[in-house]
Formats: sequence, C-alpha cells, structure tokens
Amino acid sequence: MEAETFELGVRDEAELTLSIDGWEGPLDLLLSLARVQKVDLAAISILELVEQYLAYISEARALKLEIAADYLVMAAWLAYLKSCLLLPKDPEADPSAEEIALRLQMRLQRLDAMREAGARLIGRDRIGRDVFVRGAPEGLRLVRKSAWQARPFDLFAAYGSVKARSTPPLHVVHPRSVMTLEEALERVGRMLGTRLDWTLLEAFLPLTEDPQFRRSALASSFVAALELARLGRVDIAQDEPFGPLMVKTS
Amino acid sequence: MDEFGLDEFTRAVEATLFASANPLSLDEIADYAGEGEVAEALARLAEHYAGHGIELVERGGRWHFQTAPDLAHLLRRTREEPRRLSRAATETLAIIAYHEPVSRAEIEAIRGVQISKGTLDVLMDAGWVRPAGRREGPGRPLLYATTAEFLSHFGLGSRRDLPGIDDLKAAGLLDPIDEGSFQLQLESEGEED
Amino acid sequence: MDEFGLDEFTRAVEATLFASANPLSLDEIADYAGEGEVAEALARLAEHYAGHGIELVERGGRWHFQTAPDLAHLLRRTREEPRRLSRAATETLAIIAYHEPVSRAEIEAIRGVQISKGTLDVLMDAGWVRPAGRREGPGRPLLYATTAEFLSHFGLGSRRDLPGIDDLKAAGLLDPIDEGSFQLQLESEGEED
Repeated sequence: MEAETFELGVRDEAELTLSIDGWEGPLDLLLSLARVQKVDLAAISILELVEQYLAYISEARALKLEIAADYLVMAAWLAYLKSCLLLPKDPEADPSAEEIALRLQMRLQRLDAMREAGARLIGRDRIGRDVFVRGAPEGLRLVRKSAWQARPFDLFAAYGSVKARSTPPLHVVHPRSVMTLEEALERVGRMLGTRLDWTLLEAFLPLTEDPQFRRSALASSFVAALELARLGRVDIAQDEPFGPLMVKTS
Repeated sequence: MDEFGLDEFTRAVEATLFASANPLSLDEIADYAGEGEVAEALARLAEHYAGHGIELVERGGRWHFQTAPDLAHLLRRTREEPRRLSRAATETLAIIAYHEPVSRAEIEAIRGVQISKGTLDVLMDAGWVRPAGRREGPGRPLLYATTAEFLSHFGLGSRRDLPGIDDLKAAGLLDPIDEGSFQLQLESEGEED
Repeated sequence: MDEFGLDEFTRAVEATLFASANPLSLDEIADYAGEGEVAEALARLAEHYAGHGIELVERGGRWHFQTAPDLAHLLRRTREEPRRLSRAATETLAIIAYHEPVSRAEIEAIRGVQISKGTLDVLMDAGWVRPAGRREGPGRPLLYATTAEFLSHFGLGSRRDLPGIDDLKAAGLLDPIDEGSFQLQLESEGEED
C-alpha cells in the first residue's frame, strides 16, 4: 500500500490528474507529493509542496475534472499560506506563517509515520498467516463451586431468631396496688355515715406509704364522691379551681 | 536428541501436527512437511514427548497431539470458593432441621417470610438438605429434610443433639431481638470473608 | 532437564497451555495447573521448546504455544491473508495502537479524512480494538484502544514492542494532537457521510 502511494506520486502529472479519486483526501495527496520531493519529510520545502499542490489542482480543473470541495478548500488555504510565506514577515501574525508551515510539515510526518507503522504491523508474523496456534485444542473449563459455610452457632441463632419473631407476643400486666371504684364507693359511703360536716376528701383515704396506691385511692374516692353526689347522698364544694374538695352528708 | 535440538524435518512435522485441526495420516503430513522420512520423524517426536504433559498418539493410522491422559482432569477443573450462607438460607436450614420433614409452605409459615427458590437450591447444593418425599394430602407438597452431611458439618451426632427451645432460651437466643442490630451484625460478619 | 523428563507441575502447565483455546495469564494457568511456581515452569518450558517446531510465547502478559515463524511457508495453505485490511483500516489500527487511548476525532485529525463507519467495526469485529471509556471533557468522546488479542495476533509481547514506537515518541510524532492549532477546515469533509 505504501508502494502504491509512492508509485502514484511519481507518475507524470497528467496521469496524476486522472486519478484524483484515488487519494484519501487532500492530506493524502499532499503527502504523496511530498514523497516525490524528498524521502525525509523533515527536510521538505513546504513552499515547493504548496506550489505542487496548487499546480495539481489547477490542472485538474483545466481538464474539467470534478474535484471534491475539501481539495479546493485545501487549495485556498495553501494559497493563503503561500502568500504569507512570500510576503515580508508580519511580526503581529500569531501563529507566524513559518509556524503554520512547520505544523503542516509535522502533520505530514505524523500521517507518514502511522502509514509506515501500519505497514510494519501488517508485515509481522501474524497468527493464522505466519504462525499457527494449536489446531484442535481440547479446551479448558473452570467450574466454580461454592463451598457454603455456616457455623453451628449461626444455625441455632437463626432458629432462635425465627422463634423470637414468630412466637405470638404475650402481654402480662403486673399486679398493681389500686383501689377499685367499688371499694371506694363502699368505703366513702360507710364513712359518711359517721361524719356529717364538711370534710376534706383526702380524709376519706386510707393510711398508706405507697404513693401509687394513694393516687389510685384518691382518684377512686373522688369518682365515688361524684357518684354519691349524683345519688343525692352527699354535697361537694370547692371554693376555687384546684382548691381543696370538701364533702358532707346531704 | 533434545539437547541438540530437533532436525528441520522433525520440527516441520511437529509444527504440522500441532497446527492441524484433525489427526493426519503419513501422506498428509508429508504434504506439509516436505521431503523426509515421516515415520522416523514421528518416532523421534513420540520419544521426545514421552513424560511430557502432551503426547503424540496414533489412532487408526492418523497422528495427533493430545493432552496426557493422566492430566485430563486439569481440563475441567472445579474450584471451591468459600461463601457464607445468607441469613434467609440459614433460617430456612434451621427450620428444616428442627421441623423435618417439612414442606416449603410450612417453612414460610414458620419464618413468616416467603423463601425464594434459590434458597432451597443453595441448601441442596451445599449438600445439607434433601427432598424427602411428598406428604399425602391436598397438593401432595414436597417435603425437605436434612442430610447426614448436615449433621457432620455442624458437629451433631443426631438431630436429637440440636439444642432445645429451653437451651436456646437459656443461651439468650430466644430473647426478642432487635432485628436491626442483628442484621447489622450478620452483615458485618459477612464482610469478613 | 529433558532427558530426565519434566517435573509434574511443569507437565501440568504444558498440558494446560496446550489444551487452552486462548492465551492464558499466570493466574489462569495457576487455576488449572494447581500448586506451583508458574513463572518458573514457563521459563523451563520456553527453554525446552527453543529450537522446536512450536514455541512458547508471551503476549501482553498471556502465554500460548504457536508454531515457529520460520515454518510459515510450510503451513500457509494459501497466500490469502486471514483478514485483509484496507489501507484505511490498517492506518486506523496503527493510530489506535500507537496513540491509545484515542478518540475518533483524533484518528481523523491524523489521517486528514473522516473514518467511514465500517473501519472501526472491522477492527472491533477482528477483536483487535475495543472501546476504552470516555475522555472527560467537552463532548466526552468515546476512546479506543487495542486488545490483548491484538498483541497476540501481531506477535507483540506488549505495546512497547510496537515497531519503532520509541523513535516515534522521541520525534514527538506520538504527542497528543492539538486539533485546534491546525485549522485546515478539514472538518468540512465530515459532510461526506
């Protein structure tokens, strides 16, 4: 393939013109023209190369050959580059014409290097062409098997966990010291028989050290007093909100 | 012969046989390897490869290389990779062990969670659980039970050695467990391996 | 060593490599051949096979046996290449190999033409080129790189063995391509397909 390119490059111009479709783009054409100029791309004259390209394109146009747009774009760009290279140096220009020319040269070198590398790669001892692997390998198979691991503790803990989860919850209410309403009614009713005058509700409570029982007794006795008042057996009086509750027989 | 390398013709025969997709007859070998005494080259190669991992063999007048028969087991290698049983699988195994023979529906009823098909597969793959017939009755459900391998893996003489409910209670394993923290614990154990 | 036969482990490595349909890494060899020093066994085998019609080679960290290159003329049945690459595909493959990882736009910048759709497909279908992630940056372009199969097919131990890569690197011809600095209006070619 490399040889083919080179060959095209050294043909006379008429023939080159006719084979315009054979190029893989303007860069390919430029590289082929450069190849004619010198083998060492690092030493080619960009100005000469530009002139060759422009001559090539103008000849193709003279022969009324169809030229793809990108070749013409490249021609315009190279014509511009040429004028920059010929004109006195413009110190303002950035990049300078020389720098652009150098980049074009580098670009051609890059493409050329890859073209040659490709040819060398293709020419290596390749499997299936120059060297051969075993024709009938038996093939390998690796079967991965899981070695499952669990400790006895894991097993027992899991069962415990299942059991703990699935056993219906049993609610046990611990016995608490309370005075029921019935007890309070009986007690307050009985005590009212002996006390006639206004008496503090608390006076009806039994003596106890148990604060929980005392609270229960107070609540039950209060409700019992309300019940007795509803039945018309007692009167209840309170002078102010949250003031002491007084009870007396009706 | 080896120490001095193989002669050119024997090399050619060796390469031909190696690259061929089929066993080759003497004539076919000669087609490739060119001028030479094929039979002699084969004899040299056979001698050379004696004791190697591959050998030159003749079958019905055709020759080929093959892996030495004593190494055939290498071609299909089984590798065991330790893997910790998932929590679902561990619970399922425990339920089977305590309640066997037990159907899948019963396991799910006890766990309170559905079990995936994979869970029982894993336990059977591990060799700890086996199908144990069907229960006569509606649907004839398949039953599962543990294996002798299960007992030996968990160091149990028999299923009677499974700790009873009272033992579990005494060990604190029946206390209501904070599910969240238990799970975390199991997962962190899982990361160890 | 030969006269006394190969040791068991070296035999196992030999058999494994012979039986495998693909080049194997050291780890893969160890998976099959079992306990032993794989690297040492490979060194013994490589030495043993020197001068034979087949040889042991390393390509991109993976090992395989292949026929000796000097016997190519005997074994090549036809002059036909196994996979005849177009000039575009050859250049594209070279650019990917020498510049990897490289984007499509960079390949096009070097070649000065758009890559036709089929070119990269052919290289990927051959198993020589793979997508290699995306480059962080504008457009996040997809990158291409070569495969281990590329190395083994072209007989390269590693990418360092690419012909002339050191010289090209030294000459700056493999430097990252600054697409912006060279406005050739070549982008207009993109309209072709």
